[in-house]
Amino acid sequence: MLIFEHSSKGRQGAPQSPVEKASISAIPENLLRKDSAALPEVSELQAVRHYTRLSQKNFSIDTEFYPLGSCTMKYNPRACNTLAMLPGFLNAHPLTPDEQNQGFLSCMYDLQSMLCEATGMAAFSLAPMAGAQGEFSGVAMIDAYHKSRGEHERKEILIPDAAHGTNPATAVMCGFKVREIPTLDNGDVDIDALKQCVGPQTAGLMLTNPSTLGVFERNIEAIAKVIHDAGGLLYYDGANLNAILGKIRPGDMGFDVIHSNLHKTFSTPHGGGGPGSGAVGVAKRLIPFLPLPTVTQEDGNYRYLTAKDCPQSIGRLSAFMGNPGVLLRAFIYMRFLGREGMVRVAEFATLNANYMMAEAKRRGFTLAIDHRRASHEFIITLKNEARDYHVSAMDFAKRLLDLGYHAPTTYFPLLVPECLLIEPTESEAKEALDGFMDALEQILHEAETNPELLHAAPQTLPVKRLDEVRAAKQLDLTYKMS
Amino acid sequence: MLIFEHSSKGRQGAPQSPVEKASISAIPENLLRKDSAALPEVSELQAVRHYTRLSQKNFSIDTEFYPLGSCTMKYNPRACNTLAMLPGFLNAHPLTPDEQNQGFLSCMYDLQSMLCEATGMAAFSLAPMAGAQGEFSGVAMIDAYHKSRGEHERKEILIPDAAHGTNPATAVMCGFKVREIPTLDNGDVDIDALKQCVGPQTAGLMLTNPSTLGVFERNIEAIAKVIHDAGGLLYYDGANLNAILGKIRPGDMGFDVIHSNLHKTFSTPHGGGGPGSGAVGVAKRLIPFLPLPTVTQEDGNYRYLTAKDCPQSIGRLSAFMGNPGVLLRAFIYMRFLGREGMVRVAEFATLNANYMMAEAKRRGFTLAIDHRRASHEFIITLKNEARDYHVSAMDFAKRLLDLGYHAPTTYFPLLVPECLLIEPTESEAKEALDGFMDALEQILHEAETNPELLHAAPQTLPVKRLDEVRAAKQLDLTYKMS
Amino acid sequence: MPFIPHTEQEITQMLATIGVDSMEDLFDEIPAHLRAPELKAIPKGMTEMEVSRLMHQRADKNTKALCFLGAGAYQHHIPAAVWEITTRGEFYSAYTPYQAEASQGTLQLTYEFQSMIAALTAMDVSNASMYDGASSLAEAILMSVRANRKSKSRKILIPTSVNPVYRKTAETIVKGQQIDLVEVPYDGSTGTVTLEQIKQQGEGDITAVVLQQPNFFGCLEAVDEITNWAHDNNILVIAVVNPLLITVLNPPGQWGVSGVDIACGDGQPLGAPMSAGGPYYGLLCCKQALVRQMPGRIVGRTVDLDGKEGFVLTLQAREQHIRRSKATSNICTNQGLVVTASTIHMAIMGAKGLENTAAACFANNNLLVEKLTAISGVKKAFSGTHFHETVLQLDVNAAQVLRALMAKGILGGFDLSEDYPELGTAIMVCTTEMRSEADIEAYATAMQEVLAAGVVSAEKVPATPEVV
Amino acid sequence: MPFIPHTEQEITQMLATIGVDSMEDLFDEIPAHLRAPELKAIPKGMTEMEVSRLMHQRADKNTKALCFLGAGAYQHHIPAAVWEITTRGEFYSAYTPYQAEASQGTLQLTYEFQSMIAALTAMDVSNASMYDGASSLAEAILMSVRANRKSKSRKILIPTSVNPVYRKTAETIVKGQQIDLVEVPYDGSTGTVTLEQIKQQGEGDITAVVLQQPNFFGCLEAVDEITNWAHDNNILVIAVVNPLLITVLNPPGQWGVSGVDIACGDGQPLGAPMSAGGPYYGLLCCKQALVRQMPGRIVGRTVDLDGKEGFVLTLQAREQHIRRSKATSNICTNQGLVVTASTIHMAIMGAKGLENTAAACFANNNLLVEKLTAISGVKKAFSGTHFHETVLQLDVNAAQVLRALMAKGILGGFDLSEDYPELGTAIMVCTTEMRSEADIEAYATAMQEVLAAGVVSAEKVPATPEVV
Ligand SMILES: Cc1ncc(COP(=O)(O)O)c(C=O)c1O
Ligand SMILES: Cc1ncc(COP(=O)(O)O)c(C=O)c1O
Repeated sequence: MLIFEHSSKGRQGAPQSPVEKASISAIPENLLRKDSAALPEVSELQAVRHYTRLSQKNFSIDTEFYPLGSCTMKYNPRACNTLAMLPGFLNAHPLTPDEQNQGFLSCMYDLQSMLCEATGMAAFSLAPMAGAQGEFSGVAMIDAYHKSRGEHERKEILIPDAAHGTNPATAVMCGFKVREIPTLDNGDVDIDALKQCVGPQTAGLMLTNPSTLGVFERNIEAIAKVIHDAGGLLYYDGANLNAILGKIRPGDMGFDVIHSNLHKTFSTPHGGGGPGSGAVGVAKRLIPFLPLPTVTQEDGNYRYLTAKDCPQSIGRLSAFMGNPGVLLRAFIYMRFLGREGMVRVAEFATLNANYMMAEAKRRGFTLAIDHRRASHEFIITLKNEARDYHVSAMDFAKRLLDLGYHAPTTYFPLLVPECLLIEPTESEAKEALDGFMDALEQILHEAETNPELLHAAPQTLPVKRLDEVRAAKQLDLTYKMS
Repeated sequence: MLIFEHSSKGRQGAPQSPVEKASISAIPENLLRKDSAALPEVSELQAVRHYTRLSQKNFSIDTEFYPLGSCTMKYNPRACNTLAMLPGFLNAHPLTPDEQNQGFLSCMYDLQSMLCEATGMAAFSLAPMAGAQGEFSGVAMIDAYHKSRGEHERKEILIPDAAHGTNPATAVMCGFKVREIPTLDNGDVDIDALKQCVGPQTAGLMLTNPSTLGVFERNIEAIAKVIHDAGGLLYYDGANLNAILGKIRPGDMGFDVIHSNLHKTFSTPHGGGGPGSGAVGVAKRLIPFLPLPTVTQEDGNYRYLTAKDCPQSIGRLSAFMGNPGVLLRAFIYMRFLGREGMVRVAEFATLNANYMMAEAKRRGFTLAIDHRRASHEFIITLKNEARDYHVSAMDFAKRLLDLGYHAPTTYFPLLVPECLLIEPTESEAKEALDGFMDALEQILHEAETNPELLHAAPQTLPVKRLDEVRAAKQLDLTYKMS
Repeated sequence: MPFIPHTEQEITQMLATIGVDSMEDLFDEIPAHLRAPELKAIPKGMTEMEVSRLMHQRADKNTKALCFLGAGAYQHHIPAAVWEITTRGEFYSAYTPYQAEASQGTLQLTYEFQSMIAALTAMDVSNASMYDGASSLAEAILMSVRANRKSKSRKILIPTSVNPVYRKTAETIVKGQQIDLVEVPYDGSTGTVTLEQIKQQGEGDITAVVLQQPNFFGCLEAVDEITNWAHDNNILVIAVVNPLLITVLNPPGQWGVSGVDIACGDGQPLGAPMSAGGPYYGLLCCKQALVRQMPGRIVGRTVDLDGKEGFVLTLQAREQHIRRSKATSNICTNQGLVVTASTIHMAIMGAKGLENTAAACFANNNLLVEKLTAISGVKKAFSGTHFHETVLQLDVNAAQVLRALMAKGILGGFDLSEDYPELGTAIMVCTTEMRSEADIEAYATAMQEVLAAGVVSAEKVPATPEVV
Repeated sequence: MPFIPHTEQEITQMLATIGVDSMEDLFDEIPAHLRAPELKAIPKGMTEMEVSRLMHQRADKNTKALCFLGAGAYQHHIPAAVWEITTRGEFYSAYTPYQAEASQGTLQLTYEFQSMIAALTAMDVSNASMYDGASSLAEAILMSVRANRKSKSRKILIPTSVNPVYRKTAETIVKGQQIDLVEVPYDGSTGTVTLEQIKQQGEGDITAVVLQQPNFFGCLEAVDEITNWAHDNNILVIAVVNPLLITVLNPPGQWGVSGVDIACGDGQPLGAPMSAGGPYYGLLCCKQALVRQMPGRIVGRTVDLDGKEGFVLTLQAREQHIRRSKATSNICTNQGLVVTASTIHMAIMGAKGLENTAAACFANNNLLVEKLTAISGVKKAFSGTHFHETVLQLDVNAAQVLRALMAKGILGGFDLSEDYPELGTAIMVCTTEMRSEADIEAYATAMQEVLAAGVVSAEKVPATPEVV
């Protein structure tokens, strides 16, 4: 039932607003609204009950194991939420004079510094509001850099075929042409192909390392050399930073720009779709181009750097500075972990992934890339099962839901057929991993003996399998109250 | 699965305690614990997940209509929770010097004053921690009062047979003999019987008005006269205060002592069993006996009154003063409502109950007391259905759960066979009342056509009907970790 | 209308269904001359915005001083997850789990709570909570009287080293039932009670003896010795414990040869904020044999129709709603939500976490006492080991010193002069794991300054009224 | 180990299953010489108790001044229920609802959100959010370029009365795509843009015109007139609105004869705390015909196998994960949790509640402006109606005045000197429903005192760096 269907004309969720409507008759009649907006009219209890019950219809980290590959669904410490919501932060107007905003600004400055150290970059801007905006800033900086050197012909961005969709979409948004680089069967970038693609038109390469195939790009130094020799820059898509935190740093691998999805590696919640943060870090030569604002410190006083301070900046990405509430949560999380905790993240994320991969193999699954270390995630391909039993990765995914597990990422990366991209994260106990592997094994058995069970899944959730085609064809995007 | 079953030896919910255990070797060996307590060893995520999922197995006001008679399950405004948990309150040590505790004490003083006004009593103590402790203080004050006048022979408390179990239990705890007074078919106390019971041994009468039968005691003045003429005092069990708030005050009806369940009338949450508050109010002559501490005010300065100030007090009921967090929530709720809101509580609670009663009758149910106004609650008796279809009030209750409604109170008051005591409260919308009545009607139909459905209910909850006999016979009260 | 969902149209429909003309008609059974006046002394209603501002203002008026005060309530760290989960609507706004199938969340959690508390205390069973530690002691005493069938005296020995407000509360609650609380003085040099003193008061038929560990002064009692003596004399032993500290101290179930009979205490240190005095909860445990004498709710594990594990309220025949005047107690509503928090707290902390916390409290107190007694005019009142509270003897008026410390932002401790006049000018200082070395240093500096500035001597200044 | 659940024994077992000897072996594909050093610049890990203390200290350092500052972020009352429900684990810790059947909570809520926003704006459809109002304007501009097939110019008219940071953000985001943002100056006496000025810049082929209502100065633009003119000339209209204020102001879907084509704005006034700048969210709505040009996620209602109602992400072929380089935008993660809060906020407030709130903002601003302009040296900069922000002309240096007000606990408004040097010494003051009469009085008094004390005149003092 929709909240609108609980509505009853004339009801009001008092006592949440001034009781009386003040006069607005001073406003010219033609600028005033004629009718009230058709919002639901419910009591506070009705709203609380409705949304509490809706919430129960979600899977989430707090209720289920959620091994969604490339998404790093690790535990979101509750303290990060509580402390980021202290009144001192919540009531801070974004344009508060810097002197009165020192508590907040000091956290931001420290966060920038910690991110620099963790990634080996020279400077960070916290302005990007999600990974995709981080990518945007990164690519825009690459553009600005080349232009600042008069190299206006560099209008091509190279992207491996395993890359996330945001990579090509971003490059195009920044006005570049995208060229795809193939991946070898062992998961590494095809360097020969790469070499054939670079040239004076090359602005840069966007790379995820470990890649979205769940393996570490072993030839990273060679790749960096190819790109740099061609005059291009190296962009690091930090979505998979969790795998290498404290073990190897993008800056040390030769990357010139990176974004870090703080809502992945640094555990800010995903909130059913966001908000996130795609903080962007750069090597020294790109510092002047960082998006605004950033925070600096002089004699223990913190202040925002703005366009006046940074005339070469690519500019602003939002009205203020990114998503401060998200940034605070990341800052708190990093202070929890400390330098020693960072390394542990990578170690246990990798341990969990490799353990599950070993278990998957033992239980008869086909790995997309065998005989390699998994990073923090790995891929099962169900192409054989699809062929033999006519069950799809989608069927496996839906059946997992019935067994109380969120499904892994399916059908990404695109180059692996019928794939499950599995990322357990470091915060999950062996118990959860084993339970999940048992469920997968059970489904494998069911696929053989009773594939209908998979096709008909899910059965135990609020709804059965939903008709996506109908959704796209008979568009119903808003409820209209009568 | 129990939290203990998620335990793994050597795991720790860091980072929640000092990492290292400081030396305690200065403590004599024989006073030290030999083994670690067998608590579960789980990660923070495991605990969060476990208890989040457990919570989802509860019905609650926030998720279901919960018309539990005599319990006043009204909406618990979330702001009452948020504001009572402000750090200024949470971090206040109970023995903070009064001068440094003015914020909290002023709330308590105001709460006392508002309760006096709402009930027509001369003074209030917030010390009792639940209704039962309120009753205890009330009866102990009656005792102290009589003793202070040398009337040591008053050792009998009169209690109508419809009364809540805490009434007789309390009287006995205070050292009194209990005498039951019968109730007439129309719900009123049998005054003739009452007259025959009073005498020089009478300490007082405990009365709930409106009674637990859901009707207003019309002869209250006559009853008061009988008791007072006999030298006894009148105790008001305020569990049903919601029905008459702002409409008629216990003090004006002639009651000498009352308790108010703030966790009912004043909407502090019930928390799955508590905590509550049984704030106790008295007429002037009983003020000296009020339990400690209370809060007084002199020139805008608030302070606790203690034994020194009140030598005749019955004393303390707890280490500090009742349940401050609960008291704060009640205070906030009362400030929300204000004087005009109080009256509305009674009006709409009564409207809802009478509407449901009319609907129940229309839909073929038998009312325990017909041809009277319902107060804030009313009773259906299923004695006919039990006779004709062999279904019990319990069966109805369990079937209601399947239909998404919490069951009304069953088998109380004891004198009505197969009863459902239904209390909707004022905060429920007509929509919820109608939905519930539809469900009841459906069940009535099922009782006739398919009683098995009732006997086998519930079917849609985490467990089916539970074996209470086994629970009491094969006692399993604690899990022992191996 | 705040929290009232009715529209005008619905009201009209409903009145029509009922068959009355107006809301007023619904109250026509109430004698007109008794109708309430307008409740003038209650302010007008407020919007949430206004209420919120009011409450922020009031909360801000309360002190933010560094807390070195204990005496029954302790400032411990509570993981943020604890109350975030506890205040979820499904826990927060549920009633007592009378409909078991629709309350498995609360019921299973309570079963886990009972199991954890039993594990902590090393006792056989725990109930689902009492109001607080003080009232729990009262119920323990009543329980001991019902349980000790060999004793007819209704005499309970209670050392004066037991928390004074616990003793007062017990007195209030048990006095209606002709129970005699016999005080046993503590030893002035050790701050603990000796077996000799107990024996002296304990001539003849005694029903039970109460022992607090650590006692009110933070001193450690000789619990084994006294427990054994009591059992040898058919006297039940009631332990009052701090549930956090028994993660490192010998738990009551292991005192002496056979453990105590009943253990009680306040659950506050396990997840309840100080919150101006509550809500906390009383824990109450006993030996298996006494379970039918237990007051309050108890949850049991059982199975459903399909044999699946489930949880119910059990042994309800002890309780007032079934047994009425013959119930073990009148308690009905207990402290469920705080129990919820406490269970989550224990699960997150684990035994190891609680042990480390307790040990840190102890170490911090040693450090504080060392620093304070290094100041001239401050010395320990009692010999022997203290846990996280220590009584300090001052040369000058305690209330004055505490007030001067407060002016420096330090809540310096508990003034003992009213409850223990024989101690003269003594205060009790407390440290939890929350007090850092810097905090302790700050206290020591402040004390130094206060004493150096010279407070008026003890005789001249009347003690300020104390809240006890 | 914080947030890592592994025991020693489990680690050993797992390594054995993998077939390696140590954790280090898992990283043997990483070139040894590239291995990271110890991260010295990152402090050591802390316990929650320590982190909590640190964060309280930092939060306390932030000001608690009375806020009269707006300029794109507004301090509104948010019902406590909003964030208590929003931060429930099931909303807080879920990912984007890719598995629809396991995400009906988020999906249905988002569908309700889209419906509410469409109702508020009177537009046909809404997406599931953009990052914030400023970036949403940028996406609206990109969308207009894709949508207006009749225009080839990629020229967008944008009045300077549109929020300057919105204009700057749009510039950053669209500049890679050869789009020309043509500024249209506002009228110096009214603070609004006139149709004449627009026409003047709008010669030839124009793709779209942007209109903010109320505009950055709080002034009301002649939206009907301009919308009609634009449509007559095949120019799309992009509205930037404050979603709270359109509960009383004519919503963009009803501007002119046929309503605007695209509406955007910042959702912050509908349930997001100011929070130092976010997270807020960008709203983005359009006419039905443009829906396939919409960036970002969209939820649709559909049915399951049994024909039961359910919700899914739809029109995904617009998005980067399907369409990659041909997507309508690169946006992936959006502002879901704030959308959750905002939906609950709108449901609890209702249209009536929001209207009353908006009207109170307006009334409060009138009162404030009346009181401030009664002070000599303060006057309104523009004629005409203002909503809840008003530009005031001062005689003296604005930065100095604001600093002096701040010393009195008043965050007095926005200094316009950097963005609008032509206005000289002007500030913009804002009131929401949160500012009581007493607050407004306090501001007036403070202003009086500050001006009476005499701040240094405009010429002499260099403006302090401003955060814009
Ligand atoms: C590899 C990769 N790159 C980029 C992104 C985009 O990040 P965001 O969703 O924060 O915009 C994602 C997110 O799923 C990702 O997995
Ligand atoms: C009529 C009546 N009296 C007394 C009580 C006891 O109140 P409490 O549970 O707060 O002790 C109740 C509670 O259910 C009740 O309904």
